[in-house]
Amino acid sequence: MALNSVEIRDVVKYHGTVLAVDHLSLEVRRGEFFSVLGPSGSGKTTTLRLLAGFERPDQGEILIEGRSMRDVPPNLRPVNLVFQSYALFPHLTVFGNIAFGLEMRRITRAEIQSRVHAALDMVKLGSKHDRMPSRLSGGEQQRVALARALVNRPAVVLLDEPLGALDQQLRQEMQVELKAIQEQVGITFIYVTHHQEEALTMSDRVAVMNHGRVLQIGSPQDIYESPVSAFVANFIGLSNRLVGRIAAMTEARCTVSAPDLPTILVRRPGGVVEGSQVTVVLRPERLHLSRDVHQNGFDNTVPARIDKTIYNGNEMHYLLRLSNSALWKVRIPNSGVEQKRFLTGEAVFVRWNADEGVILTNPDSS
Amino acid sequence: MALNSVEIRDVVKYHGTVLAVDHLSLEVRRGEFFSVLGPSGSGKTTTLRLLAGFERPDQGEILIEGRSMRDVPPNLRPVNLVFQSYALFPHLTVFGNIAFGLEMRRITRAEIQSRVHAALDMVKLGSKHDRMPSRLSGGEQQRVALARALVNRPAVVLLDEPLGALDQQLRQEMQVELKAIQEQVGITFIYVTHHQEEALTMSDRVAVMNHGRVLQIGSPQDIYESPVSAFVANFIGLSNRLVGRIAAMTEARCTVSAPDLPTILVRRPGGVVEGSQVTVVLRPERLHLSRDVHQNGFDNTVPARIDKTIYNGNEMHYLLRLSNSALWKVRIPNSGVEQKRFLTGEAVFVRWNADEGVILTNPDSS
Amino acid sequence: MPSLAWLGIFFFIPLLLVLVISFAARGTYGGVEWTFSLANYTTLLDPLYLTIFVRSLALALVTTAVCLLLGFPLAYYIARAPLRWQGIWLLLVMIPFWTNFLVRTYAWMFILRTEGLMNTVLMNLGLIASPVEILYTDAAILIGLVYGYLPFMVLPLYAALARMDYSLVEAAWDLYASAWNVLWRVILPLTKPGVIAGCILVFIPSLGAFITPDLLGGARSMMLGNLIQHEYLVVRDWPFGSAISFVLMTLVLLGLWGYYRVEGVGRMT
Amino acid sequence: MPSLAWLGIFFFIPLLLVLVISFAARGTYGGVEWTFSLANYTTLLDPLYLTIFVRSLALALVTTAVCLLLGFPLAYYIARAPLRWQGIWLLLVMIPFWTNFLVRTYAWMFILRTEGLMNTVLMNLGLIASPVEILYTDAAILIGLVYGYLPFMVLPLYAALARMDYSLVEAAWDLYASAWNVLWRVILPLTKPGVIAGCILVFIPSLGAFITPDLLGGARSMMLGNLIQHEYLVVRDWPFGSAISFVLMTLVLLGLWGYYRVEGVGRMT
Repeated sequence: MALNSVEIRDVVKYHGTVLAVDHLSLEVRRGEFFSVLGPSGSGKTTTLRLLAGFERPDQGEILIEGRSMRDVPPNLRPVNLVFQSYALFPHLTVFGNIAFGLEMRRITRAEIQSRVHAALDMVKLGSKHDRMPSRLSGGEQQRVALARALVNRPAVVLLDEPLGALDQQLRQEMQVELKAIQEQVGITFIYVTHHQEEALTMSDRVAVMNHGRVLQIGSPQDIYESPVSAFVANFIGLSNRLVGRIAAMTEARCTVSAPDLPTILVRRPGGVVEGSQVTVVLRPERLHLSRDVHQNGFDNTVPARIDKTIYNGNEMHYLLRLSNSALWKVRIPNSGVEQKRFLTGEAVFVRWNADEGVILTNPDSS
Repeated sequence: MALNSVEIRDVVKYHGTVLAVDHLSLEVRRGEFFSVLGPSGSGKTTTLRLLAGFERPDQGEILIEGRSMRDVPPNLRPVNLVFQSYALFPHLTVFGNIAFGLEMRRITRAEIQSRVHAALDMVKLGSKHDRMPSRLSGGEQQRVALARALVNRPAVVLLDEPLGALDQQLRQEMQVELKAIQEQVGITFIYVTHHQEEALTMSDRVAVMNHGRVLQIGSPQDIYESPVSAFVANFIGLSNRLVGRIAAMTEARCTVSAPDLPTILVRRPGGVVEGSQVTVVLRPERLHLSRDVHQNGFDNTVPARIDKTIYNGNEMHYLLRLSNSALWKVRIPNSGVEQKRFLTGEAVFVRWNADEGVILTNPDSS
Repeated sequence: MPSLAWLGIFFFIPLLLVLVISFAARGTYGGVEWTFSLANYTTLLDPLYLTIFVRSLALALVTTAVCLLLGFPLAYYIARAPLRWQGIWLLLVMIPFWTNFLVRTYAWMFILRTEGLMNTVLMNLGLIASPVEILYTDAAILIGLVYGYLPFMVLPLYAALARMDYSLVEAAWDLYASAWNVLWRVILPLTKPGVIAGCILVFIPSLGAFITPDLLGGARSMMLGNLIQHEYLVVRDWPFGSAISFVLMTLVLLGLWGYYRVEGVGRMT
Repeated sequence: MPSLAWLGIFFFIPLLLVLVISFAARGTYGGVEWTFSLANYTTLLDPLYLTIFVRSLALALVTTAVCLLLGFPLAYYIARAPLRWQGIWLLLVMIPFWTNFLVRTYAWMFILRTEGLMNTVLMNLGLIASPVEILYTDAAILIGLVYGYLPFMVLPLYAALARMDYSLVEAAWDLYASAWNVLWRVILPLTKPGVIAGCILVFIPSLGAFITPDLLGGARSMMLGNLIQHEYLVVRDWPFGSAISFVLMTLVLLGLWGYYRVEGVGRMT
């Protein structure tokens, strides 16, 4: 058997005159939880529909389990889709919905019974098999949609923003549960979302897409800690940016100088030249604030003024105005009653270690 | 003029046989950003509709600007509602929508022109006055709905989950903007939401509701740091709980003992007696983890085992199993490349200071 | 598309035929003599026929207006009723449709005639001293037409009102609109497609009706529908009947086309 | 509710009157003699009338079936067309409705008669050697009825199909369903209210039609509609005509009630 569950080879897809998917190539390994992350219009949903077979590529090829999907209609593909809107059949019970795919494949009645009930138990809906979908909560409908796909034991389950319609608390619970189910069944999941937290918490690997192209593929850590472009850095969580020139380099580090700011020490990436223009990206939670310029233990210190403070329960968000008039964000966890908070208008120093900064050599390839 | 924009006095409202609002009393100060936070079915939307005049109280009274609203229909009340679904008139342009209220009050054409354009500028939609609502994005529709309320200069603007239909990133931007607009115009805002972060980041004061009753009213800090019940503690962010008995008390602190756990030091609240059963609530971001039992500087140390690790970009979420088999959550900010992460199955020690714990004497009054 | 082909044949050939025949002449013993002339159309300009035209248009307009005035509050009430009641109400509104048109019309003859049900009841109640003469007047035709076509008004209005987002009504109310302004500035503009559809569905059959005017109308109450029926069945002047019918259809389609140009056809659905 | 009051009067009095009259007897010179008897209903059991009943039911059923078979693909095609085309298509489908019923029916006479348009074209094309006799057969009635009532089938089907969530079709397709199973297991169950509504809207007027059978049907083609018309206009036996009409309405309402019990009326809207 092929090592890869899915291979997308140089696929191009136009919607009318709009290029929806632009020479896309991807490989998804067997049993992997693979996320495709991107803003709306990035081509991620089109990619999913190409895999499901609802759309045909204008160019290129798609292989599932090593078999070409050219001219294979959706009903003959070994994949099942969990729709964003769930798309549960409103005229069938929960059982009828989950059994639908098995009935279409003429599985025996006894096996349908046992497989549907096993699937119901897996999504913790054993007692609701005879309900109509309209009488289920959003979270329950989501589970039925998942069970309806899993019960067929497809090679790949495709998920189109399946948690998009749930509210925050339920969504976080379902993230944990979905990942646990995927690990339990071992089926390849391809998960499409515009929600960076979902992609980071659940995935083995993430592909970040924009304008029909893949910008970066890697583990959640890779993507978050070492974004290849400003678009990726910004889309995966908040980020602060600083544009400057490389002034000096040692073996492990380099010095970046920017107008109206002290020079900045950053870890040295591969392939940079002295004097070239670079963008340094910093995550708001990696920065520290103090009133005192002489505090030790950090490689970099930049003066700033507090522009806005936002209390968030578990943390404070500070908006800072730097001496070069850039606006930065800093997140400080609230560590309890004795904590010293900073006030709007106060002069502070932002500090961080050289290793926290990421240098981007291609300013933006989105 | 009255000090309070809104006074709700002992209001009761039934929907059929369901008690939607249960002897509710509230005062909202002039110019305040006041949030009503609660789960669905808590009566928060009914409260808003009672203020707008779409529903009449079965008992009690509502005063707006000191004037009783008994028998005052919605079109004669000095309040305007921003609907969750925006409820923009699809047959009118952006201008027509915003001008609607002014036209109904027979304001002169010249004044309508200037006020509508001022409102459009405030919500940064100056150039889109002649668009139809269907051609606007969700965020733009939201701004039009806000402008349509603000342009009338009502005493109170009522907002019914106005950001509920926006996605995460846009929602966070709009939180900042909405708060800035409210500060600029100085109109009383009453903001209904089930989203704790929105309530905490924007409000001057928050009322937490459940089952038609107000459980707690206070500043965001009050609500988050000193919840009065387990329901409030849980609804406003994540929390860990520990049930035990008060074993000893000093002037400032008390010792809580729970089965299968070391004794715990907590700040002493008012009105507790030795031997009484209490619940200690701890926020996940206030806990520290280490592999070493001998680390100093914390009042409490409890052994635990890592049950699950979730990478979230800016932080790690750990699920811990305590020696009394309770499941706790801990949030640790990711401080960069050199950080030591804990692994699933590892034995660790959870540490925190006495001041981080909150003692609840009424186990749950939701 | 094969569907296009059969649609064209099935739908348009009969209409084209009507058009062609309207330019022919009546044969000596009825039937059609295939000459080309505009005589049938010029005949229509005779004041006799113009009067019928105007009378019919007026009656159809009044019928439509009465149906709209009765049907709108009814449809609004149904659309705002609890969901389980809406279906039952709609069934009730459809009741007249379930009975034969002829039978319904005869029932109204029994009710309206001089010694009929209505006069008997009203006189026994002492509300009137002598019978009211309604049967064989235009009022009787109006009642018959409204009764027959009210369901066609209520159904599209109901569909439009049920689909309308009620929060828009609340929004208008919240924005200082009186009940009248809510109706005039919000509800009517939003349900205009339903209003137009209902008016079309009532106006067109009212204009062409012949059984109702025949039975309930007076001896002088010749309407367009009767005229066409008369030309076809009695005089057997099919070309002239076709010409009347074609002018009627053209007027209706021109009206629709005008509406389409103003409103966009997407909204008509 | 005042609306309830006028609705009751306006809608039910005429129907009640039909019911009352159906138990009376024919007066010597027509009109009604107010006695109570079940004679009108027992007469209906005469094989002569039962045959008409069965023939009419059969023709109405076939008409409904043909309209459904033609109308479903058409409505599906319209509902899946780009939005701006949907309105135009619906207008085209409504075209027959814009012309006088009588005129339409006569047009079919011209097309179908022995020396008519259809036979002329087919013979000139050499497709047939001698004229096909269609006019004055049940086939001609069928064509006339389908032509007249197809719009009533297409409109509710279109409404149901346009409202259907198309992702359910994709879901079924994704879940291994063949095209046939997608239609049978998903589309039809989901649009059943539209199918039922369309069938009702075609079946009921087909059952009561009298102009079409009169003009296009043969001498022996007495249908229920003609029978009622005959009793009312020719024999002037209104009580018997009312009885036929009432039985018809009762059958229809029983059918609807049965459907309501099974499906819930909320879905019918």
